[in-house]
Amino acid sequence: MDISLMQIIFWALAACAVVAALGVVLSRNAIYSALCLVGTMFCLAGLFVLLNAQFLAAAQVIVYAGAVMVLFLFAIMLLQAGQAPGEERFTVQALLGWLFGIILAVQIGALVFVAFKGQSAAHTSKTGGPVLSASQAIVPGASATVTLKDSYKNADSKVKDTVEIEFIAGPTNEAETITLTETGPDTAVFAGTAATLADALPGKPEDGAFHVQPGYKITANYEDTRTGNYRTAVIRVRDHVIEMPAAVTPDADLNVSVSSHAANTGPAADTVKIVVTNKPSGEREAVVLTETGPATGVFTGALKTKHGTVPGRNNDGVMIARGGDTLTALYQPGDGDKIEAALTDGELGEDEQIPEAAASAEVAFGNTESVALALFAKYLYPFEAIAVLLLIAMIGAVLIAKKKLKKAND
Amino acid sequence: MIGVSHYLALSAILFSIGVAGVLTRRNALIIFMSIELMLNAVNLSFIAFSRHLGDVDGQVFVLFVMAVAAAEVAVGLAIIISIYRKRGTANIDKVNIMKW
Amino acid sequence: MPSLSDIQFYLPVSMDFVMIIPQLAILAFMLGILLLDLLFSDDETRSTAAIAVLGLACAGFYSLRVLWGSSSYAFNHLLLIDNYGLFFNALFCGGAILAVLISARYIEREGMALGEYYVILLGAVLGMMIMASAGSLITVFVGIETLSISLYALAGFNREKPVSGEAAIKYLLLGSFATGFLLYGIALIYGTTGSFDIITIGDHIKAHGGPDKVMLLGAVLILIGFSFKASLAPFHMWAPDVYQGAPTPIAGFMSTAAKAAAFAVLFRVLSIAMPGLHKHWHALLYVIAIITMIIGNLSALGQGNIKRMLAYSSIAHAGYLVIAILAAGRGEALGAQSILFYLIAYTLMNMGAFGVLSALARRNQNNETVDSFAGIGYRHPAYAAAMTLFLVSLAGVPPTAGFFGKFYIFLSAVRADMIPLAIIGVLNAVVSVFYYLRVVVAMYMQEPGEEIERDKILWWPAALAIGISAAGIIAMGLLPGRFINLAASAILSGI
Amino acid sequence: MKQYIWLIPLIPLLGVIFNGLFGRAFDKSTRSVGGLFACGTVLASFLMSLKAVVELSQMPEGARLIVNRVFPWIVAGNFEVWFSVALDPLSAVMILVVTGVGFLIHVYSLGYMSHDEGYTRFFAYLNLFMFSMLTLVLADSFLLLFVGWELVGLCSYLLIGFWLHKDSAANAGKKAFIVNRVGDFGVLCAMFAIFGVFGTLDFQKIIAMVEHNATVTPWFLGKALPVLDVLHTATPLFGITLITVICLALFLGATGKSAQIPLYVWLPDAMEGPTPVSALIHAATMVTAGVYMVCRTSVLFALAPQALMVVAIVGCATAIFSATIGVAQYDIKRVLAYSTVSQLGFMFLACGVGAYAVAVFHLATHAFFKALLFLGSGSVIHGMHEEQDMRHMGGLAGKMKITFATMLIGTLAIAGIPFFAGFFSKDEILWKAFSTPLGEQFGRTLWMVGTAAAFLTAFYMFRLIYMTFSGKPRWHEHTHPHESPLSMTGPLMILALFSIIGGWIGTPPAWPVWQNHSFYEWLHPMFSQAEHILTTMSLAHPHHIDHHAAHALETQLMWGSVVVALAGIAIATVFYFRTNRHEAVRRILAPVHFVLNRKYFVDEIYTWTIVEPGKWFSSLFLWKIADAGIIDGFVNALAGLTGAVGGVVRRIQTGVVLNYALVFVLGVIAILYFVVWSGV
Repeated sequence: MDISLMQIIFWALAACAVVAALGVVLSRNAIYSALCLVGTMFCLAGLFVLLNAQFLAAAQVIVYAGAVMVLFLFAIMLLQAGQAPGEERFTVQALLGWLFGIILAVQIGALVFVAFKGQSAAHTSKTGGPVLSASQAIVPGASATVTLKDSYKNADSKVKDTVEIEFIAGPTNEAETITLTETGPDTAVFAGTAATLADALPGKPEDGAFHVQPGYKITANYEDTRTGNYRTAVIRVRDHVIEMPAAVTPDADLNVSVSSHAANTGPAADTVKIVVTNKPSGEREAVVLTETGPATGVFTGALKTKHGTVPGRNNDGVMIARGGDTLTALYQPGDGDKIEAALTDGELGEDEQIPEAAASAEVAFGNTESVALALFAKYLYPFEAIAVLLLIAMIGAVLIAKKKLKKAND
Repeated sequence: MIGVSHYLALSAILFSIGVAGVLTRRNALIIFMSIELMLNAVNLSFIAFSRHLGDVDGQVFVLFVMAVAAAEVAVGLAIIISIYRKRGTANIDKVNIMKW
Repeated sequence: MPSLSDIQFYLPVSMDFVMIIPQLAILAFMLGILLLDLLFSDDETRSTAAIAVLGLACAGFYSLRVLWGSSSYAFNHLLLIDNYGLFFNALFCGGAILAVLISARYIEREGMALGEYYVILLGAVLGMMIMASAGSLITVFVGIETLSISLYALAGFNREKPVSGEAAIKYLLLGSFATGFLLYGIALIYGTTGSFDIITIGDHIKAHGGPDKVMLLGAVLILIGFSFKASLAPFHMWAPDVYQGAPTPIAGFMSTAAKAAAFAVLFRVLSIAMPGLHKHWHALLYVIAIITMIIGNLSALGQGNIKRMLAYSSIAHAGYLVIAILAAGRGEALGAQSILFYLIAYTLMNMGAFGVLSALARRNQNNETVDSFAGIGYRHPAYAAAMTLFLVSLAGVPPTAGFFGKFYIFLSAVRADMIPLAIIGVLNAVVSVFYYLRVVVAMYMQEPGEEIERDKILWWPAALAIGISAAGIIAMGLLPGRFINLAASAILSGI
Repeated sequence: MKQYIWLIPLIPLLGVIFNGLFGRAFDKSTRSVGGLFACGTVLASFLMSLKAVVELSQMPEGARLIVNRVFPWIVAGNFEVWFSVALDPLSAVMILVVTGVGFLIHVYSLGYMSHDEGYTRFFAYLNLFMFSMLTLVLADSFLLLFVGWELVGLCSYLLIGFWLHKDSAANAGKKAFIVNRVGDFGVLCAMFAIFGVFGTLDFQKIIAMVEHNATVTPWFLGKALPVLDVLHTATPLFGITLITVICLALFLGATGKSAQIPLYVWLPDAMEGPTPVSALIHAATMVTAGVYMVCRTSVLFALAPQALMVVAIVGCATAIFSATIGVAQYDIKRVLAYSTVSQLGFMFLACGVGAYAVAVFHLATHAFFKALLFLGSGSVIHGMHEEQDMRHMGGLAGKMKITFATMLIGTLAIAGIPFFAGFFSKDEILWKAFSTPLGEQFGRTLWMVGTAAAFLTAFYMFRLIYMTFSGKPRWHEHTHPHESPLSMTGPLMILALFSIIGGWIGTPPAWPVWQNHSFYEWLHPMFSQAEHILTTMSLAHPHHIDHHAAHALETQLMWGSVVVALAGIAIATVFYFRTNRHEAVRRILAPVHFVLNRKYFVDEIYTWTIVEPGKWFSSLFLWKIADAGIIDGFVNALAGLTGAVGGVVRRIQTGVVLNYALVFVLGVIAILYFVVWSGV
């Protein structure tokens, strides 16, 4: 659809909606109000289509404009309430009402308008725009992985492009430029590493590695050249770092690794113990991680997971989990310092979105099928609850509107 | 370009018109319609956000809002009718036996 | 995007249904009563009441005994099944049982004996249960609306009485108005955090660091929606009129169980979804608590109608509860526990007081007034004694449940370093004595004016409910430790 | 017995249950069962108290403490309060007085209330009161004390308003309840503050923490400090130290319960209740709860000399103030009521100068003679068919011999005549005031005012005796005064006995013969710590009188106060003793009419220059303006103000739902402005 045409349609529908809404509120006659409301709802249905919500547009027309408004019109006819007396009087209440309405419109409208200014109505954050990510945390001396997805930087689809990003370590303000290289000729995904040295000295800028100690922070601000917005990546330097994959599928092993120089107590391969918790079910499993070699300071281990819905017993070696669960690993070194695997929680069952799929999703979004899938699978429970609610409303409405109650039991 | 903010601002304006309607009108039925207007405005916000986030949950919520609004209208109209039978008016400022 | 293959991860499994057995029980009994009511003769509502009590007892028992200790979720995080929610399930069932017992003869006397009354009452309980266990703003909304629509219908149930219809229309108009604001808030929170799930929202807000203004706007609008349900000033205006006009047992039910539901969801949402906005909602609720207590108590002072006086007092009590929420928000464990403790106590004493009112006050005879209670102490000593106990407990005189409720709340406020709030609370409690005492004085120390006909005094089911409430209040006064421990175990596993 | 202290308060509760449940089942002939049952429970309680106190006395002197931890009561995190009762020498004195005097009053009520409609209800309330009062005095923590405190308030309210057909009774009940709530506010605040500092509400723990200057970490400091530093350095209000604030808050509660300025107004009105209630609650037991609490927390008060001075000044002012009012009253019970307020003022005076043991001693002796006086007045009222105005009495001495004799003993006791109980305690209070460690000039002033109050006491009490019992009968024609039954006179006689001998267990050091300090020795461990703190303080401002000189001085002062008391009696005799005889004399002896007339002239000058202005002043200013106008007015104005504000607030509720929506949106706009727009 042509952009300018879409703009014209939007402004037309919006103007109609506002005029009709004012008609609802200002009409002396209730029947005109009702008809104006129908008009508003039609305009809104049109806007829903613009927003790719075709199913809801249909529902809006059928449920609201059709059923509900007919109910209103019946009520108006029944009560002969078309022209109710007393409306003409000008009152302080009416004056304040309009005043408050305008204040509210400014308060809310200005806020949301400014906050979302310039952001496309279409879904952007996953499919478009650059995404900068980096290892959440590292131990001093380790290297952090930095990745960037930015299709705009894929200047030449034939070769692996490179991007340079400046990182600054705090609190020493040591700056290093890290070069990211495209993973393939046309992937638009760039990867690189930031090396560190466990060193208290403030390092020189651009010497290839950060001199860091636990507690330091390495940050980068990457400008999206199209919008002028910044993406920020932060790498924290810690005594201990615990890592876990972002997602695993059911029945697969959950690999966990801990980097910690402090736990490397002897020349032989040491072990550390961590606890993995299934946040919703509450099941806990202790996992023993073994050092990958003498004095490496890196410990790895795996936890068996099994698909199931009933929470399993604690510490039986197998984590019972299902799609949507969140697993948290907790490593508690002897000095009482807690480290949570903050953003390394895994989502079971859902594979990572492949960027290419986004295009087809855009088409499918908002259609009847996707709404129905959400409604009947994820939101089955409130759907049923709404059915009960409608039943109660029906009983209540019938009882109250019935002509006469039984004679009082006097 | 028509961005999400346009939809949101429109939603805020419609919502406020609905609020003003509730505050200024005396006819119970029109007040009800104004409330429907408010709910519709909120629905617009939901759908705009849903589109903005690329998440269909917002649309599901709109369906629930519609169902609930219908239920409220049913009960509300029943009550208005019952009051009209008793007092012969649908003017809400006449319904003030209980005060202070 | 969800695809057909994703469905298996979202479809409910049997465990999901086990977790909501209390709700299913309520639903089953609801439908059962609806069907049985067709079989029974027109006047037969007593057996319906008995069935309703049975259903509520089953649901309450199952929550408190069988599911107790669960820490799980059901239906894709839409429900959080933990002791917190189960505690409230039991509290709602208890409150509803009292309401049903009081209603059993009341609706006959008032000429509105229909089986559907209990169906809708159970529907309200279902809505409350959904609210208390809600793990997502969607379930919060669905629960609140199920409760609200049931209450609109119940408030207007006595169509023959003009005040009943007036109560219903006022409640409905303002209720759906407030729903509009609540929904707007949910929309804005959804837009800024991308989720309805309260845990995800909480994580998102925390990760976001400084709040963005739209998010704050959304949170504030949601709080306003909840404040309406909890009748916090300045969103309290509906409460006096609705309580006064609604059938008396329903007014009691609304002011206790429904209010408990509002606080259940308010506290859960605040502590899970909004700790990142603590600074803002703390300041907001601080002011709201003060205004609510002062407006509630001052307005109650001049009331001649006991029902209306209790309505205003219930606003004031909501203010005390907000103090506890504020203390809990500052990490004071006792604050959270005292919310639950106070809600049990308040449910017992207010249901009891409304029970006595239902039992003694005949409709359309203007004998809900303080003056009409003159000399009741002699003609109905048992009811008068019970009423005295309830009022004394509401006023917070030891050693009743009400005293310990206030004691825990003010203590938690002091511990959370909110001395001014504690002092304002105590002063308000002192003021409240004036109006509670007026009823006691009237009952025992005033000569009755003209004899008011009280021929149809409700007897045993209502008296049973009043007795249960009175016994509960005394038990809580003598053994508050037991109840605060119960509250503690409900909080520990939950939030 | 040591494990069963907790039974002492519980036994009267049985009576409550018995009379509460079955009271209505009795008819006129059988209902004395309920009364006897009530008496029985109190007697049992008394005997158990006696046994417990004997056991307590057999323990070594420093270790006299029996604690019963009954069950854990409130447990909330690290905050734990047990339902526990403790018997120590102080509470031992209290339970003996409460159960002993209480039992006699129960017996008395058998006769006094025998014709009343609410006979069993009355005994249920009385028993409930016994339960509450015993809980109060046996409480081991502030919390349980507060429960008892509130319960006695409730009982007092129920009993004042017992005769609900009287409007004045209902209003008096309400007044008492509300005034007491103001005091309770103080106690609650003090409790929260104490908990905040000490982290506990247990008396023993608090005292131990003060003694060892334990380290505490109050929330408002966030760091650990010795408790005394916290108490003396923190200044929560207008630069006043924390300990002073706590003590003043506690004392506010005490002024409410013990009817001191400014919260005494309820007590005279409380005389609307049946006379045994006045005797039990408003003279002998409940009103002493404030004194008891101050003694119980003596250690805290000793740490706050400014608060102690306030206590002394308020006590002293109350003593003289209410004594002057008592002079102008005609209602026999009102005279006694003001006298009670005045005597309680003496007790607080003693507390304020650090003489806690003397305060408790006066509390005990006062319980005997004031109960006696009230019961005696009840007997008079009973015999006069509910007449309370002394102007309609007179000449009853012959008709009611036992009542007269016993009341005379009580009057001699309260007037401070040597050999009677009141003399020993009151004299010691005046001496302690004179020699207070709080300052020489301060002590002199207190002593002078106190002595003036003692003089007035003697005057108005003998005025009461003369107006009631002497002279010509002034009663209405169809009144036939008669002596009361044995159930009423019996307790009178027992109390009269105690009013005579009760003082001999604690003679002042200056008393020439039969020295006996056993009462002070018994209480010594309770107050030694507080006294130690006060003496070390007085060393800082030395005004130390050497022992021998002090002894001599005390003897002089003692004789001085005897003279003052006799002077009061003498003046009362001049003005009230058989004054009507002058008229008879004048008619018979016409020749000396002129002389007599002159004499009358002197009388009249005296009357118009001293007595009438005094009366006018006291009745018009003190009673009408200060009492009824200012203080009552303040209470009423407060109630009226809140009511008026409430009236305005409630007008917002117009009944029109649109206005409600308007307020709703106004709230939304305000909140959005403050939280979203101006915040962040």
